[in-house]
Amino acid sequence: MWTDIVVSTLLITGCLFMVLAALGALRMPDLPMRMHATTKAGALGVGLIMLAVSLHYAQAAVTAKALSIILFILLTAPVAAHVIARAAYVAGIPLWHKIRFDELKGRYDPKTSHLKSPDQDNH
Amino acid sequence: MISSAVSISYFLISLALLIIFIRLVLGPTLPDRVVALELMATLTLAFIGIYSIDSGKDHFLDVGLVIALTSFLAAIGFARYLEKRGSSDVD
Amino acid sequence: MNCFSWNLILALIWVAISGTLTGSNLVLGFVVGYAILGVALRHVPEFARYVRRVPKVALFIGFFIRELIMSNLKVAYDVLTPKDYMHPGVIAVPLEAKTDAEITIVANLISMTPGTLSLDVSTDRQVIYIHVMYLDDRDAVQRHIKYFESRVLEILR
Amino acid sequence: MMNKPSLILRTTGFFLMPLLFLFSIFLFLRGHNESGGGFIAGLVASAAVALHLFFSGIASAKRLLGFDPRDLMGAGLLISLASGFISMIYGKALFTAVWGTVNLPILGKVKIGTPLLFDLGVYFVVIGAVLGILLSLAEAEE
Amino acid sequence: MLFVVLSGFITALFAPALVRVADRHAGLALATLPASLFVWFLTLLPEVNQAPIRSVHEWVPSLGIQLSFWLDGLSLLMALLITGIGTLIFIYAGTYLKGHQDLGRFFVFLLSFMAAMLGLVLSDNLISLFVFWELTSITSFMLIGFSHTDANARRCAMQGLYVTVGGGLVLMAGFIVFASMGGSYELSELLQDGDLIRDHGLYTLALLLILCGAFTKSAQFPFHFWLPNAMAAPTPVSAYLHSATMVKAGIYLLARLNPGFGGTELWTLMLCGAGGITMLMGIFLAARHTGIKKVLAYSTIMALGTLTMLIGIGSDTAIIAAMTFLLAHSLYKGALFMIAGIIDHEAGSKDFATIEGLRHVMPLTALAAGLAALSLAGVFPFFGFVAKELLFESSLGSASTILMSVTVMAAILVVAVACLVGIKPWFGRVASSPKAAHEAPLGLLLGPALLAILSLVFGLQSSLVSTGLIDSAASAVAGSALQAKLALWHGVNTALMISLVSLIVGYVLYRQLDRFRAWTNISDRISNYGPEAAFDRFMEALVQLSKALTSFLQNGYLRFYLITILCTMLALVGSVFVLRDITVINFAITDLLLHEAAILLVLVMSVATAVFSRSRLASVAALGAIGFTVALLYVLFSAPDVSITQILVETLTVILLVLVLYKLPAYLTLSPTKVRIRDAVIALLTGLTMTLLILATTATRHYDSITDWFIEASVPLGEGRNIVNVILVDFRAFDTLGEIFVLTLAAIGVFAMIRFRSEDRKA
Amino acid sequence: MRPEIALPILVPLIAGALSLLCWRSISAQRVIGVIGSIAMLVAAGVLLHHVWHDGILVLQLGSWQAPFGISLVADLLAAIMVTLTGIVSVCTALYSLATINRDYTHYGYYPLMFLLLAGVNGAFLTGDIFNLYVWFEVMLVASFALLILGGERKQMEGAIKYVTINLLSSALFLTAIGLLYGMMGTLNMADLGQKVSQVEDNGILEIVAVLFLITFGIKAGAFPLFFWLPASYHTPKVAVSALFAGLLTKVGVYVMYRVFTVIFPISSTGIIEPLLLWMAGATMLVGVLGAAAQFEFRRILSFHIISQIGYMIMGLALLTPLALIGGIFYIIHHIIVKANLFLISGLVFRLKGSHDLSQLGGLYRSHPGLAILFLIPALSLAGLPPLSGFFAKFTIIRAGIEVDAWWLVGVALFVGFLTLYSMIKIWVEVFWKEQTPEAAASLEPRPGPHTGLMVLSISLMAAMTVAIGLGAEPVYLLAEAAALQLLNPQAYIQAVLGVQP
Amino acid sequence: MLTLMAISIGCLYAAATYMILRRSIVKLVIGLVLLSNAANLLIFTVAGMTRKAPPIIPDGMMLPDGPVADPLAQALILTAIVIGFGVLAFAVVLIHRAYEVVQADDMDQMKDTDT
Ligand code: NA
Ligand code: NA
Repeated sequence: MWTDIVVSTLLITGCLFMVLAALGALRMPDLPMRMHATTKAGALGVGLIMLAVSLHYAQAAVTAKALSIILFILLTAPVAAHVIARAAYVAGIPLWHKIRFDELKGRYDPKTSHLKSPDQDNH
Repeated sequence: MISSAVSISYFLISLALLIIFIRLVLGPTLPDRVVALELMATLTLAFIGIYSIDSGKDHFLDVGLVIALTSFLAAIGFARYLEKRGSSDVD
Repeated sequence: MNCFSWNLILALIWVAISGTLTGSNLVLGFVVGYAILGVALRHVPEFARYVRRVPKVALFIGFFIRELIMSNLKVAYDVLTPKDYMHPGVIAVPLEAKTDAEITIVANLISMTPGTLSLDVSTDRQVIYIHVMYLDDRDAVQRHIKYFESRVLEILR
Repeated sequence: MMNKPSLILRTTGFFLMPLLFLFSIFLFLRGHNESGGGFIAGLVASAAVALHLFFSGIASAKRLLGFDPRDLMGAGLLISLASGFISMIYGKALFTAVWGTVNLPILGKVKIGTPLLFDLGVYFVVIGAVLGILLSLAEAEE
Repeated sequence: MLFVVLSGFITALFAPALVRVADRHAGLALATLPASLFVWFLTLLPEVNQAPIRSVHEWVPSLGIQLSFWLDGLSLLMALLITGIGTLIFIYAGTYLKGHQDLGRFFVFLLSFMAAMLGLVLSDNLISLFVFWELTSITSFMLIGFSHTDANARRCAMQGLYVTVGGGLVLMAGFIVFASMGGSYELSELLQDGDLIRDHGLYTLALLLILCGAFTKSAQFPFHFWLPNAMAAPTPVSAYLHSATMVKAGIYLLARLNPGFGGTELWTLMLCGAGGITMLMGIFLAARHTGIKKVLAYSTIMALGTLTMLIGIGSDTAIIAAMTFLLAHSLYKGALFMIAGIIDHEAGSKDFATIEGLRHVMPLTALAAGLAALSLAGVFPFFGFVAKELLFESSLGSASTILMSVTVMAAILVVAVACLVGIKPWFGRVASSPKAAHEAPLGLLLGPALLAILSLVFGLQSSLVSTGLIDSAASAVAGSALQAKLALWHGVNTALMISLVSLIVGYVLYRQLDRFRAWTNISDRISNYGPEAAFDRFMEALVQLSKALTSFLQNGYLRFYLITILCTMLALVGSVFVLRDITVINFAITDLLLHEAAILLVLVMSVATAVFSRSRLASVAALGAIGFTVALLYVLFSAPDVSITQILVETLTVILLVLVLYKLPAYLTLSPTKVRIRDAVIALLTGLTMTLLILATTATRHYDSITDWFIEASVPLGEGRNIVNVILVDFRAFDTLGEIFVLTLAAIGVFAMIRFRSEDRKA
Repeated sequence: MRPEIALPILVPLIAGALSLLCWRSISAQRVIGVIGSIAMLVAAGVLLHHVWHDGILVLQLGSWQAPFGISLVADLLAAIMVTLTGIVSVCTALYSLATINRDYTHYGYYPLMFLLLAGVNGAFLTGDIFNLYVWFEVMLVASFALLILGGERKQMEGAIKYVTINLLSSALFLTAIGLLYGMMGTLNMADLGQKVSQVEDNGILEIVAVLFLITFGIKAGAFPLFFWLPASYHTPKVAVSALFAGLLTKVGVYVMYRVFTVIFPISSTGIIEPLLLWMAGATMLVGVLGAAAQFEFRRILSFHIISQIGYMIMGLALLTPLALIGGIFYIIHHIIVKANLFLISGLVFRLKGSHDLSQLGGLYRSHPGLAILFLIPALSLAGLPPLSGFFAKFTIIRAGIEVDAWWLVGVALFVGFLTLYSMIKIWVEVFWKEQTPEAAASLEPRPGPHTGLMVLSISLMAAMTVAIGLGAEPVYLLAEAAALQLLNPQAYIQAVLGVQP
Repeated sequence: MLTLMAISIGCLYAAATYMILRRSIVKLVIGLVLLSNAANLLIFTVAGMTRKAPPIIPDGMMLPDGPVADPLAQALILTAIVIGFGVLAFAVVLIHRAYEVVQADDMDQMKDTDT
């Protein structure tokens, strides 16, 4: 009974995070902010659902699979996010017009793909 | 109890799927679509999680494992495209 | 990592002598092995550090999950309410992490917490460029990230 | 162009790639009883090399592979074909499965048979073919 | 007899070598073959007069095709002509083409022709007859085009081939119908009961088809035009093929079939009609021409028409007349052609305008020409006279005024033509011919001289040929025993009177030939719309039609091809739907689950995005979305392995597309709206068809699937619990084997496409 | 337990895999090329011999009883087709030694060739409809790759059309298989045949039959589905064209013969028969008119493939024993003749450096032997006696006359006439005509090694053409026996399923 | 469900058809992807759709516990997917090469071989 409640809660919470991720992706004004929403909320949502799965089954094999899925998501999601965000930035896709700082601006040389740190600005 | 939770979950995930699909269509730029696609993969994963509770068959988690491990490759591919192509064709 | 391998070997031996290969038994073996290491080899500096690090990992995981949930909620609020609260920006944060592995783990963990997203590391590995969603106070954000990084490095080193 | 792939991608990739390979072998071995098998495993292994290709370039991917995809394809094809002929030794029709049990040191009694050999051939061919395609394309890109 | 026929083909194989060895005497050496065959046939004469000789060799018995030969009077007459004139032609050709670089080839084809011709006249089997028939067309083609570097020769050769082979194809159909009427392919069996054939429902069809073949081969109107053009061949060929032998193949066939097909109204009408027109038109055109070979060619057409007409009349006299005329014509026309060749060879001209007075320089040739021309004109006591008398008698006997008047007109014109060839080149002043003319060497002279002399000898002593040869040939044609009483002098009768008048009028006409040509030049304009022009237009139109049709169909537009295929599919499937009145009954949506519907909705919308997006990367991303939704469907309906494969493949596909696409330009809207609407309609119809098919199919499950067996056998027999995988690697491993080869092939293909070129670039 | 049934598939598969493994060594691949194709021919010959003596042979692969496993079935028609494949492959392999250079070999010519052949033989021998799809794809992808080998622009253009149309055909085929499986629950052709014959109201089955007809019509190059063929067949290496011309379309025809006798006997499916008749007539006519419009050696030949396919379909459509015999005879004749004509075009190209008739000329004078070698298949194609084509055409036309299919007979005769027209056009332009001085100056011969081998393979095939003509009886008997087997699908079904149906 | 599935598959076929009729070779390839998906789904649907019953037999059992989805159809689809992938990979590289030699993404500029 308790397991069922926990499982249900985890499931629904996870799904709510997924909806949140989707809404975020829809509503946020520029790419990085959409990614803030999707990457993390998505990962969290799936994590919760997988926890629900492992609790529901309460079998080692299933738990191993569910935890592996969580692990894999945690491993791959940030890389994917990073790679897309970097590529989008490099490709010159504009950021939101209300952006506060852009300390990366002008420090990337697409020809050599060299990225300067602020210290190197003088040379 | 579980079954109603599952039903609600199905509903929510379907909702999320429809919402993110709008982003996929709207874009406006390629990375936006890729982000949407990535989330779709995650939603598929969530679907599979719910379904394996719903069906009582854990075989479907294998599908989830594969999605979890490989879906980011498409994103990397798209990113590679973006870096090669530059801003000339990003929508 | 050597010490971790030792611990793992102990766990496997535990499984072998108890004759049941299940996940929980393996976990049990790991815990027993950890206890043995903590008691028996506490004078070996390497093992001592290992023994101290494991609980830190556990603590960090707790910290990370809390961070994950809190900032997710923050974003959630922003997403769900019509008004925009975010003040995004890209900032350069000096890196303490030196090796590839360290930098990557730090960067990925930063990416995994809502509100921050690692864009890239400068070629000279001095700074990491991060896209931040709530950049009300640049220095506060940078301090927070530095604190986050130090906790990660604490475990790694 | 993408002379230096991002440090983050490279480092994570280096970690993920063996994981993918491991996963691939796992899928291959259990394929006869659970989801998996030669195709799926082969595709995952190719995905691993594709990942390597993305984070460290063709030259490195080729070095990682250590052999020409054509060799792998040829070997896989021959293995699959050979598995079909084994039954001939036992006087059975072509491609008749021959099963036997072997005692392996750790795993104990393990059933092996020509279908598994066949699946191994499939595994190799899928890796060889997908990599052949990907590497050629990547090469054309440069 | 098989050997007799084959000997020509076999010798042909060695002809080039022989020419190389024997050089100038090759013709003579090769002539020994027809000569000995001639003698052999001659010795068979008495035997054939007793009963026809038959010999059978199996070839394709299952199809009723055998090499069966039938030597009766008719075949023997033809065989003697073929070998006899053949002998002379070989000798003649050896000299005529002496030193020609292609002499070896020439003899190859000439020998092959002779063998084919022999086979044709000896065949009892319809199909073997047809085989030889076509072989004569081909060898004739090769010989007409002997001067193949000359565009006109090529054109003429092609024309001759198209007409004769075209007719031959129809003839084949006719033969098949004929055989189906009588249940056999053997002429000797088929012709045993003529009434059976004449009363058969397929008689008309068979007759018309066969006549088409015979008329084309024998240059009957309206197929006559190829024959004068065939004169592009070297003269020995014209003399042999296009005058003495091959063109008579059609006549031979008519004569041969007379016992079975002859005697009906249709037969008489067709043969007399075509023959009469051909006769008159042939000789009319002969008189109008000034080229010596053209004149002879048109007079040959006249002779062929005459023969056809005679067979058409079909009375005993007519048949005897036909056989006599056949022989007579072969003799004098063979001679005249060879003489024309001599004139060309020695004087270097073929035009009557530039040759005159040659009797001074080549008296022997002139003499031979005179004799042959007299026979042609039908002057007493030449063999031609005998034939002409019989011709008049036959056409009088037919009691048809039209035939009679046509015959008389033709006879008058023949005289004029005979004068043209017998007088014009030889008398008068010696004209300055392009070459300094000399008397012909013996090799050239022998043939015409001998034939001319025979024309006289057979006239004087017609019993030499009448009994044994002509009467037995005529009997074979009539199908009953006939006695040919050939005589020079029948007393003064109508025929003789007509003959006399025609001679006089004909000579007068010869004197006025130029004026005659002027009067009749209106016919030139008519001939512009004649059969030849029609044929040329037809061929031209055919090529134009081909070009138009092909550039319409094979127009290079892929989408046109696809639309055609799709529309064909839609039309056919749709018509079955309608014809078989298929009503779709499976329309259950009660078991619908919301999330499944949502997935399908996303699937459909992703598809729409993939199609309508203006950005190709968006399309690719939509493909990814399709991949995930489809994979989800596979999961929801219990196919985990398929789902995994789908995801992996989709991921790799996206990677591939992305790797490739960055080089390609952005989408452009290339098609106008109208086109897009048309395509959309086709697409929607295709989709609708598939939807209906699925619904219809699932509503009509006839049998349970064999799949239960796999489920039960998987563990005990397949040693595996993942049934899908057990099927893949064991139960249906052969599919999988093919599949990995497909992957290999794709990889090799990709590899080759990319690398092959890149090494080119390096080079 | 009759491995010889599988050998015509397995031998080229093994040879293909081996030559792929030997990609580094050109000479090893060539050796495998020759030995492999000879071995394949031998295997095929043995199979034909056995089938002739023992009747229909069946191999249940993996010992799984039909309809559960995959059955390989060798009836006479299949054995004949496999043998013809062997013959064509040996001749092309010899020819390839002379014309396929290092680069082509290095980039997979031999593996592709062998796998193409394996696909072809697989399609001939399989008794399973889905397995047929698989071998179709093997054949198809091998042909894709062979088509682009060389990488010229026209190859790419041709290949795009070829690939797209053939993939459409594959998709339709797969669709049809899916629908059929859904209704009948089985994939084994014998099992399908047995079950289909017991279905009363088979309206939807008829639609499936129509889909099959369209699929195979595309493969066979029938009207109005042939467009991929003239778009591409003149673009690859001549040896490849010859392989394609000889074999690929015939696979489509063969499968029509198979499916429309075993699974959907024409007589029992109302719409198929008239469709086939119209298809036959239109294919003959459109193909031959297409050829008449062309002035390029290989394009003419390509269009003639289409028109000749019409005759073969006519043999099936008339469906009398004689018609089927004629159709089979036609296939036998045509495979050899058409492959040979393409090989000859390659030799002409080597000598003169062009495929364009207007540029060519003078070969009768300079190469009389080649002229004869051309005339034999050319006249045979036109159906002139006593060559192989005559008997083929004669049998079919006779069959048509016997069932009063007059318009079709008329078309067949007319098409025969136009075929002659095209062949004579080539003859006149390439051999008789003198080359124009401009053409002679602008073209260069493409000298290469081993021209003797090219002549050898051409001569071998020409000799076969003559032999089939002069020795038509045994070939006829073979075709007759094959046709009788086709007309008695019950025997096929019984052989495969092993039960009295 | 079947009806909706059939309609969706119809949409896939329609979209595929529409795409292969376009002049752009990229669209052509996308059409081919859709086409192979459509055919696979069709087999899947027509063979009968079963929820929650993958054709995998539990460990230690001889038969699955209850009816399962049609494994044969799944095996066929698997084969078809992989073949489709091979073919598609080829087609993708083909358009890439075609674009390189023709320098256009327009089928209308690729009609010279025929005429
Ligand atoms: Na963050
Ligand atoms: Na599998």
